[in-house]
Amino acid sequence: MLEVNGLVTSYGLIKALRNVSLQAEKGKLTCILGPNGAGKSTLLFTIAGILKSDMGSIKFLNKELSKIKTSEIVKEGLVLVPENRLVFPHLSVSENLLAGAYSRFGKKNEVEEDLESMYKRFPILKERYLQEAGTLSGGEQQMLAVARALMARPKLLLMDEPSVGLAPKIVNTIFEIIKTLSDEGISIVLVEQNAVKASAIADHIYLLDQGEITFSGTPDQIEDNDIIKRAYLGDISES
Amino acid sequence: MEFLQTCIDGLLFGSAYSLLALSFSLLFGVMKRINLAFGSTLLLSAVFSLWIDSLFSIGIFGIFFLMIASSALINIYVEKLCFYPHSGKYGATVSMISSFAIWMQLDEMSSFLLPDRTASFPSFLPDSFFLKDLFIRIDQLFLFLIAVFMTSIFFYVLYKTNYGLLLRGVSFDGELAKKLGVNSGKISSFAFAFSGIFGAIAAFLILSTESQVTPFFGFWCTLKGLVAMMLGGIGSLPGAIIGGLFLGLVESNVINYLGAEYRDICTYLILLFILVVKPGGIMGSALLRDERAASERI
Amino acid sequence: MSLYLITVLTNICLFSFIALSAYLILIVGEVSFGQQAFFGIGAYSLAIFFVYFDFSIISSIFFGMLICFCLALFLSLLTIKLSGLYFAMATLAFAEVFRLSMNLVRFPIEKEGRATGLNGPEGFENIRWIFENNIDPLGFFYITLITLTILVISLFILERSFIMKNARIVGKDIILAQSLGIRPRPYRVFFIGTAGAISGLGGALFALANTYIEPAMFGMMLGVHSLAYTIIGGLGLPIGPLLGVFIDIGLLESIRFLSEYRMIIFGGLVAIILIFYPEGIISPRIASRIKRLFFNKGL
Amino acid sequence: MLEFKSVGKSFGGINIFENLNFQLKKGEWVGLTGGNGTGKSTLINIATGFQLPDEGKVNLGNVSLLGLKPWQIARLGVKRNFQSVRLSESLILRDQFFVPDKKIFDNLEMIQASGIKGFLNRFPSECPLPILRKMEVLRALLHSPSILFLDEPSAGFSQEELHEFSQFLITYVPSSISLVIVEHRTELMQLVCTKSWGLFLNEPLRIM
Repeated sequence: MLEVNGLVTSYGLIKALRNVSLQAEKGKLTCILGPNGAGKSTLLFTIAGILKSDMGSIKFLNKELSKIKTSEIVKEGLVLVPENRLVFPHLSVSENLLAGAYSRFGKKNEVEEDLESMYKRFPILKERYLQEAGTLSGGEQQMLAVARALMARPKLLLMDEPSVGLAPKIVNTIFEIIKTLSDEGISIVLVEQNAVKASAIADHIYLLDQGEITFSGTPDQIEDNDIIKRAYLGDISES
Repeated sequence: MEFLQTCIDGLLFGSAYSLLALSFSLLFGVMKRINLAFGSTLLLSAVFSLWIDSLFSIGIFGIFFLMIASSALINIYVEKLCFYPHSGKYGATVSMISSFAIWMQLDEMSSFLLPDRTASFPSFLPDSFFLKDLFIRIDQLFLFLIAVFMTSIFFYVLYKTNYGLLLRGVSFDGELAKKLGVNSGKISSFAFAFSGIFGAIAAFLILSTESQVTPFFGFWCTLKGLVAMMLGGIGSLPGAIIGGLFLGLVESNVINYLGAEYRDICTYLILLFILVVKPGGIMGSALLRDERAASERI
Repeated sequence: MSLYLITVLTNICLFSFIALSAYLILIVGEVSFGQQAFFGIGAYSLAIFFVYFDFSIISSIFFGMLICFCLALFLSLLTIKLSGLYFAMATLAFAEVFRLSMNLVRFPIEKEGRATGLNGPEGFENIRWIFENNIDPLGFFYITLITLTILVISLFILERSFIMKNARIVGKDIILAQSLGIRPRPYRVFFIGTAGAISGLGGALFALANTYIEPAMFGMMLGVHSLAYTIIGGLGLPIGPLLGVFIDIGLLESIRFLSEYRMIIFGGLVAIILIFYPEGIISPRIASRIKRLFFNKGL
Repeated sequence: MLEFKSVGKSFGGINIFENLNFQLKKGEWVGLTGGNGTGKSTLINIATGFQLPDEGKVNLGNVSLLGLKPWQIARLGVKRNFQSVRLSESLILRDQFFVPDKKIFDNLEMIQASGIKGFLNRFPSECPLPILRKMEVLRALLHSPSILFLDEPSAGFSQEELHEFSQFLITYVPSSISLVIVEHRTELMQLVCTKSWGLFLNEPLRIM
């Protein structure tokens, strides 16, 4: 459903993406692995329209996205869960969720329904719905960020390193949540450094290094590839 | 008793300052920018409405609504010309200067529409009454009540509506809002229009209490709004209200005990003092800290 | 030259001083809404020293500048922790306190049969140095022009020194400055102080040219104009602010058919110029290009 | 010569590191690596005075760096570059050394050999990234550092550029200077450093 072709993006002088092509299929969990600085976040930002690409095309459900604004892209159903569990720290939990549904503000009932279903899915958020989001723990903030993205009723969820900076136990919980979402049929593009955890749940894996895709295949294939294994699965940033 | 009377006068008039400071804080909260053309927008909208009234006699309510509409429009003009094009590190300074230039422009337009320098402004309820020994002007009381009412509407819009939610989102973390696909350009236009509407109502109330409009009104609005906002604490909405009331209290007491000519001097001395001693204003220093934190992120 | 033209040119020179003072403060990264106060303090100090105490004109100007320098130093130390809007508002408050206080001070005297001296809002009349010395408008224009030229040349010399280079880095990127071992605060304090003195010099000349000063002349309008001059002129070279003054006073005010709409045009023009040249017409980048052309050091 | 003693730092309730200990000796070239959010840049910021640790001691020789301003620390010889290239957009490279002209002339050979000379009259936006990174290192070198921190110097480099940069460091950074290269890529540090350290979330510094 998402098709990226020959994408080139620069950060000022730094060429962060050099000719990246990939595909994400409907209902599948596509994972982009790579070390820090490989250009993973840049890739997601470019897909989400936050960064403009220099070259290349991004097709989503046969619609070209590379020239339109983020607000339009969100309306198309591509929603980003930003890195570092970014929530609005001074807004309450429920307000954070509502902010996620802003593209559908007209349909009040629908939004209310979604809010209820989010509370059902993440009971901890219901307990804290009046609390300022900044007071939540790291794991809870990550859940809130995911729930906020779901409020936009995404066709494809772009997740940027959901496990960064979280304690191992909570990382497990977050990956379980991602797995559940994927099993429910939500299409996800997941960007991760945590190769072991991510490859355990992914349907398809891309390896990104220095702004280039160096590997594409299923998790089984990656196990066979010794070089990749040493480069990423044994990476010291994975701890 | 005299002190009480002075304080009541001060609070009643201070409520007008609060409204001005709220309009300022709204923009400062969202855009982190200062709109120096704010007061002259209000002046131009008032003068323009009076001019239309002189041609078509639209009546006091006509003036009221025309002021609101024109002020919102002029504010959007200011936004598109002075704020929208400037972003980045120096954007804040450049747009401040740019809005100052537009201030000049709007003021000059006002003086074209107001060749006599002063014009009478329609007022209502010009009566006063005594509460025991306290002298209370009904229009000032009315001003105060409307100010309270307006403030509640302000908070309602900001805290209970979707646009208010997005506005607060953008003001807390514009980058994140952008990542979520919030159209921040639209939100900032909305903020400007809203601040224009709000300011126009405040201006209408003040002008009808004074029952005249002079070319200095724009400058006066900008300055009092800015000072009240700085006194209360930049970016804090309760701070803006408190700052406005505080400014009103100080001014009426200074007028009473020292004389009218000392009013502004004391205001500025207090402002200078607060800036030096507690730069965040009366209501804490949230924003000052945020700015520092941002500059520390290397 | 017609008298009108001379007056316009003299005004351009006089307001260039306050524009240059705004320029120096912008270089160290601050915005001052209060340079008009130093312009006013310079003017009033000159008048007081010259009229009350019969100082010579040179020492009157000198002491006026000295007072401005010291007050500006004091203000910069008082506001050492403030920056951005906070600093701008503090300078505004300072300037307004000065202006409003001058409204309250009355100490009129009579000198050679003429009323003079401090007289609240009615101003300070009869600062008659140019009449006493038979200086015609053209002569006075040359005096201001020469003073301004000396000032601009010294700023150009300063421009080549490490002081200015460091100050620019402090203003542009304080973090980089610190990582290079540059101590930011002395630059800030020194530049704000010097800016005060330069503004005071302009004010002193202004008082001589006008022979009459009143507090209303030193309102916020003057201060923010000086900022606008510098911002549209550009922060690249000391002639930037002069260009800004020239555009406003020289082009708009003096062309009669435009002068009626001067502020409408100037206001819109500044806003539009800033869209296309957010760093001013002579921006630091353009200044670098000019320097690259002229001073290729053989590297 | 530079010593961190049980240094701790947290941001908004999240612990970046606690009880961080290490010693950097004179002339030692160390690579420091670690994942996102493990506080690599924070470590540089603390060492150069841009941030204060919540607890612990930071000493340079016998001098405590705590409470010193960044410019004071810089004058003590602790220099750094920045992750985002910090060069002024409006100045040509030649004007960005911020040392007296004489010093530039004295080091002209080095500037020439490192390939920057041709770019001295250009604005940063007209130069390729490796030149700018070298420029930052050269600028620090002209300010005679005793310790030099390089924050992500090879981000965005291709393989060839990285090798060229490592050659540049080996050739022009005097061996008396202690060099700390902070990166999450390990190639550069493998090429130039004699030692490497790893930072992990909530764990003490690991020597590898």
